[in-house]
Amino acid sequence: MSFPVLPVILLAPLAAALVLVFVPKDEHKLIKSVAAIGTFVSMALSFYVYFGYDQTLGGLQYVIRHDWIQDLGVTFFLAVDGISLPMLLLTNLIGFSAIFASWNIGTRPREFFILLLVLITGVMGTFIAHDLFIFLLFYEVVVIPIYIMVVIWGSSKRVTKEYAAMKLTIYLLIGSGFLLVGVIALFTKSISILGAPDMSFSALAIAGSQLSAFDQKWLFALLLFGFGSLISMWPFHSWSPDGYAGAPTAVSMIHAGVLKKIGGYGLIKVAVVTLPVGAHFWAPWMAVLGIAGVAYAAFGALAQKDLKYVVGYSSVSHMGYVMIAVACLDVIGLNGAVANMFAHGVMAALFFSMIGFIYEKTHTRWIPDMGGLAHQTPKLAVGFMMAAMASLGLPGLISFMPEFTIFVSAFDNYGGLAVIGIAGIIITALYVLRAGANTLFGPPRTEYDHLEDIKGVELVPLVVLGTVLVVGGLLPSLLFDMINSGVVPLHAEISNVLQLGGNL
Amino acid sequence: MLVEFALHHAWLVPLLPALAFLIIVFLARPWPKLSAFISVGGMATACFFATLAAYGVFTNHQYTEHPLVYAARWLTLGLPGMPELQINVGVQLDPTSAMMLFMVSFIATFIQLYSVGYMKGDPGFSVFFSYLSLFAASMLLLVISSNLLQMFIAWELVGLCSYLLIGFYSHKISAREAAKKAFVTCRVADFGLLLGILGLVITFGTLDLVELSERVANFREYTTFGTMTLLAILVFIGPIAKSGQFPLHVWLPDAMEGPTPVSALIHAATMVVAGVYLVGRMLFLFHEVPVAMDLVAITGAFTALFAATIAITQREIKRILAYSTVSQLGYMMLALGVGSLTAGMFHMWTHAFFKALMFLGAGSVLHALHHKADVWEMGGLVKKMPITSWTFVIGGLAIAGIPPFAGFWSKDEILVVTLNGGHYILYAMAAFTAFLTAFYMWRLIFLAFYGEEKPENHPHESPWTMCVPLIVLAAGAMTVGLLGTPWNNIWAEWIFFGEAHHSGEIAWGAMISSAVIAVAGIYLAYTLYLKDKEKVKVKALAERYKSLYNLSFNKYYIDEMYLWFNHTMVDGSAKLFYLFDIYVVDGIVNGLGGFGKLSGEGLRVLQTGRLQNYALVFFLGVLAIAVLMVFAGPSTASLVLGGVM
Amino acid sequence: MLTISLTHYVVLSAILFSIGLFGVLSKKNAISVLICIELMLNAVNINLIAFSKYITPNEFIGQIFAIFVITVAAAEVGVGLAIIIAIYRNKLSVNLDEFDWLKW
Amino acid sequence: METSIYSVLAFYVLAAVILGSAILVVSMRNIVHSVLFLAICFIAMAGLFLILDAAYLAVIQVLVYAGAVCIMIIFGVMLIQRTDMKQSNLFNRQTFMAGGVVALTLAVSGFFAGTTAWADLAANTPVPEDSLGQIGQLLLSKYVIPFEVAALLLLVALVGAIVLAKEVKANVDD
Repeated sequence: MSFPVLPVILLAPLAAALVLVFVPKDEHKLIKSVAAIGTFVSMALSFYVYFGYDQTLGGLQYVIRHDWIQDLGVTFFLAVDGISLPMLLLTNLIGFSAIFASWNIGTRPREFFILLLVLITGVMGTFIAHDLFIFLLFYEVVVIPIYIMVVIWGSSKRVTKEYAAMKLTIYLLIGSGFLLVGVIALFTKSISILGAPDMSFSALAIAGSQLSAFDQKWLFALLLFGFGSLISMWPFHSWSPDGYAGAPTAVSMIHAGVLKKIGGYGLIKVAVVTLPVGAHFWAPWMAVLGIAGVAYAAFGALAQKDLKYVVGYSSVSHMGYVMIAVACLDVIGLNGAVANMFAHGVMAALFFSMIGFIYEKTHTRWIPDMGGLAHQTPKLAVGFMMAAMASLGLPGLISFMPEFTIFVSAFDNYGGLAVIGIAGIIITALYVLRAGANTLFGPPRTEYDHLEDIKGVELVPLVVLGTVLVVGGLLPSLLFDMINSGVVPLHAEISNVLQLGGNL
Repeated sequence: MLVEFALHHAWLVPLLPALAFLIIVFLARPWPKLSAFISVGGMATACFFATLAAYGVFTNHQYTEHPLVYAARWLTLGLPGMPELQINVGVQLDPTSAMMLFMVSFIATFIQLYSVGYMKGDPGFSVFFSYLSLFAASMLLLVISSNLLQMFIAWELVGLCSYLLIGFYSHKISAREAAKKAFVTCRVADFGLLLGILGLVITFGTLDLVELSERVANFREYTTFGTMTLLAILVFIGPIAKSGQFPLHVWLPDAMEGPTPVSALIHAATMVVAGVYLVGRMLFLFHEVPVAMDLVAITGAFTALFAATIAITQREIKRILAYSTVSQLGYMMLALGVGSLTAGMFHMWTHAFFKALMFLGAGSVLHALHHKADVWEMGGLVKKMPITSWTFVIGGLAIAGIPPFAGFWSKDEILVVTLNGGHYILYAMAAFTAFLTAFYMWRLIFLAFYGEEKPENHPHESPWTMCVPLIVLAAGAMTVGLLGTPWNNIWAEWIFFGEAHHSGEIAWGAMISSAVIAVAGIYLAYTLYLKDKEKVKVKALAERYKSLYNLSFNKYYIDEMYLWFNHTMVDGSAKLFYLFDIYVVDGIVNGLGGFGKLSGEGLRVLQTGRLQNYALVFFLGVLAIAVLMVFAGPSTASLVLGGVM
Repeated sequence: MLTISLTHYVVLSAILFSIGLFGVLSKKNAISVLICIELMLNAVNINLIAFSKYITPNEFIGQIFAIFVITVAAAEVGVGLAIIIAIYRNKLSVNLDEFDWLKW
Repeated sequence: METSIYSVLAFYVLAAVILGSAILVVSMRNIVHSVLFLAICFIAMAGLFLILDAAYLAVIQVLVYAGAVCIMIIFGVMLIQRTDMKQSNLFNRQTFMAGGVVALTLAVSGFFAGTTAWADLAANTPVPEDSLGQIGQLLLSKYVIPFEVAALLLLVALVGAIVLAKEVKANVDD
């Protein structure tokens, strides 16, 4: 039996959280170090898995599978493939950075880091679970710490943090409620097809693709609503800007960086694969919603004066691209979708961590109150501008190639409609540059002369995420080869079903 | 031996400045002199390799027919055997790119050298050099690209660097806004270019330039004519902004907010010529679509004239030069539009030298006058700054088109091909533009360098690091045109599209008339601005045609129109969307929440909190279940009770 | 009819149970409610013992059940009274009408 | 099964006493009187148990209910009832509703009691003489675990009652 690397990755942050329970609550340094070590172990191991994964072989690797609830066909099934592996890596990159982005937390740090670690574990779990039950279980684990963290450590701006937390949580729970209905219906229908209950993704995919077209359509609609509200699909997006604005930095990072991606990931790995006919039926609608989201949220971001709202709306806009890409249902589009989730995760996390530092230092996020920060805090400005440039899809940074592939596929499949979505890049450039220019450039303000630039461990998010940003941009095949190895077989399955069931 | 090495390692040329960038950013930043040394050294080495590579290409005639291409896989999507999308990055060397490679690296080297003196003492000295290196690296990458997407990437990186450099004095609001304007304007156009690229990759399945040109040539087999036109026009939108063509030229004059060497770099060697180069590279596509060719030509000619009419009334020295760049770029586009890669590239080549020279000269002037930019407040500088002034005059002669300076030959070539192509209206526009060019450029020279000295100015000659580039570039401005004289046109043998079409026949008429036009322009400027000491006639003219003067002086109010559009339409709709979001979308969400809350409040009345009340209800429930169990039978009951029993 | 059958006991128990229930639902005094619960438990005991005699006379199931019921009832009275006393100490009242704590 | 007239008579008398005192328990306005009638009710019930051949339980009934429980309740009343005893045991506002529910309960259970064929269930064998011995045997063999659990329950209830009812001291530490 080989080294159970996935469980270790999953449990390392949890173990750190457990250790933290016994750490005295005043030992701030120790608390943070323990949290950092826990996430570092996960990150290092997920790098090991990422580069140890055999792409030519493909499929599920590093499999751990144990029976759990036999009556429901639930197995404790952890594995990675070309789609979940980038997401796992992303989670750990952001998790590790998030620890350092919240290094200066002063109130109740022990509770904060315990919750943060639980959150990271939950998110990781969703990405490496290949059993639908486990997937949903981990997903629900995620929601609760977020609520607590927003309420206790959040900040009230346009809306109170309580409102933000409530909106976030209830929205996600309603979404997952619909999702749950869909999943249960799918599961009960699958039993008669498979002959035995089985909750694993692969089994459900076999069963689901044999369902009648009608069943597939309404089931997919339920799943689409569930995952869609998670990925902030227009018009179910309004939790996202408010939630991010209210949340503490680390939560914003993880939420925008990875949690949101559970929606896209689930959409691809669960909904599309299991219900290809349904996906095919709803694809045009998804595309329309995605395009609407891109344009609408980009304009929304343009009107914002609070930095976090800008990024909040921008993430809605970027997730619109993912929706379009999924709706294309071809190899290029699916590749682009997954890659864009990865790219946006890195970028959004960097953005939020830099905004977090700005807020920590200036005590404001209101753009008109700032200006010229590049002179007082140059490193912060570098991080901010890197994130901003990645956000507007600058080539050479990680988000360009994903967007390009999405555009290729969208333009191919939806033609003129896609043009509206692609035009989003102009508006994106406008709001991102405007926010950057008004925050960082212009005449320096004397009231910020005393500010210290980020230094020491505060640089970790910038270094880690910035490196990924640049390396992924210069060598996109590092990311795309991996994703491609997962997407190709997946797409083959879908197109098989669609060809067989073309007349359904 | 070394030439072979340079040919097959041409990627070193962009890589060296890129390395310089990295070294400066991560290591050398605290030591300005070291940074400058690394930057200039990297650039000079790159220039050395570029020269070798260019020599290799020009001495070997096989590369004019079949470009030297080597590429590596960058990205593959789909099954390994039959990818759905494959992007290669690589090097394509043919005379066009070799010429560009040499030109860009050569001019960039001297501009960097110049910057050592110009930027002395600036707190951002090292950072400035790192940006310059990155800028040059991006441009060189663009030049050697063998793939359209690679070119687009470099294209955008060039845009990024221009953003960083224009906004270099970021504490100035004007610089900040100019940088933003440059980026966003180019972004708007890149949207078109991106759509064009997407269309090309979808239609033809490849973005490799060589393959693409082969497939485009046989396009009728698998695509329609309309698609082709659309693609060509979309691709052309990108260069419209990058090369400052009407109506997206607005960013270019503002780009002078950056330090002067940056302006020189942008205007002469890197940023703006990228658009022309792209059109040149994609000429195989445009060539198939006459409509697109006409569009390019008309845009070019119109821009040339349009910018020249603005330039005649401007007062700031760099702004005049900027509009002259816009105008000259129009010439290049015109040349490409009438189908002559030779003429377009030739003008780009000569223009790079004299425009870099003039911008650096302007920088020298500004350096001496402590950034006083209005030409009306200068005068008589020739006595205190002889090197700057005389080199500037050479630049002025070159751009005006006085033989045998460089500008004459290239401009003449353009006029000839336009005339030969039968585009008489365009020829007239171009010729008139040539007249205006000579006029406004010499207006600048007469006002700034001749006439009376202004007592409040205390100019002085610039240090040698600034003068050497001026002299070298002035030498270039005098001589580089000789490559393409009608008598011995080496240029046309190297760089052409389709057939080498130099007839050998010398168009004396066009040549003489363009020289006469240039002289006339200079003479007019002389009478109005030098001979007439009090400038009475000029003031009278401006007074008499006040509305025209204002129109020209205010750049036809195009900036104001964009500003209005941006603030009213874009920001307005953004506000609208946002209000819709918080009141309608969120309104529905909050409304649902409110509904839940209200119904909760309603139902709350039922919740008395009294134990006995609950017990009563509970017991009713027990009774109901008991009755159900007995009368309905256990199986039905269990169904009704939801499987509880 | 002059025999006493199981039915008699069941009816008796039902009536007793109802009386206890009525008391539980309608008395103000918390102790009184406790008393009435005892009545209900006793009604159950009657049933159990009657079943024991008439249905399973040899196994004593009903009786053993009744023993457990009595045990539980004793415990319940003890804890119940303690709770009431604790409440009284806080509120100086045992009037259930004054308590609406079961809502927040 | 032989039935003497006395046992019949005894049943009716005891039943009347049980029900009558139960009604009085509920309806008395003085809580002490209620407890008094509760004790009477319990004792009558012990008699009923004797008729049902459950001598041991009858004893237990007297000991635990009539003795311990009633006394305990009296103690409880004494501990807390310091105002007017005459108004100590009143009806609340939902009396009529409660009456309705109780009537319904009575009707339903009466219906079931009447319609169930009890006779079919009857074993028609006499109860063994040595009921106490057999119960003892059963409790310590077959039902030993519930027995022990019950013991534990009593212990827990004991501790719980003490903890709950213990006088809260004004914080000594402060």
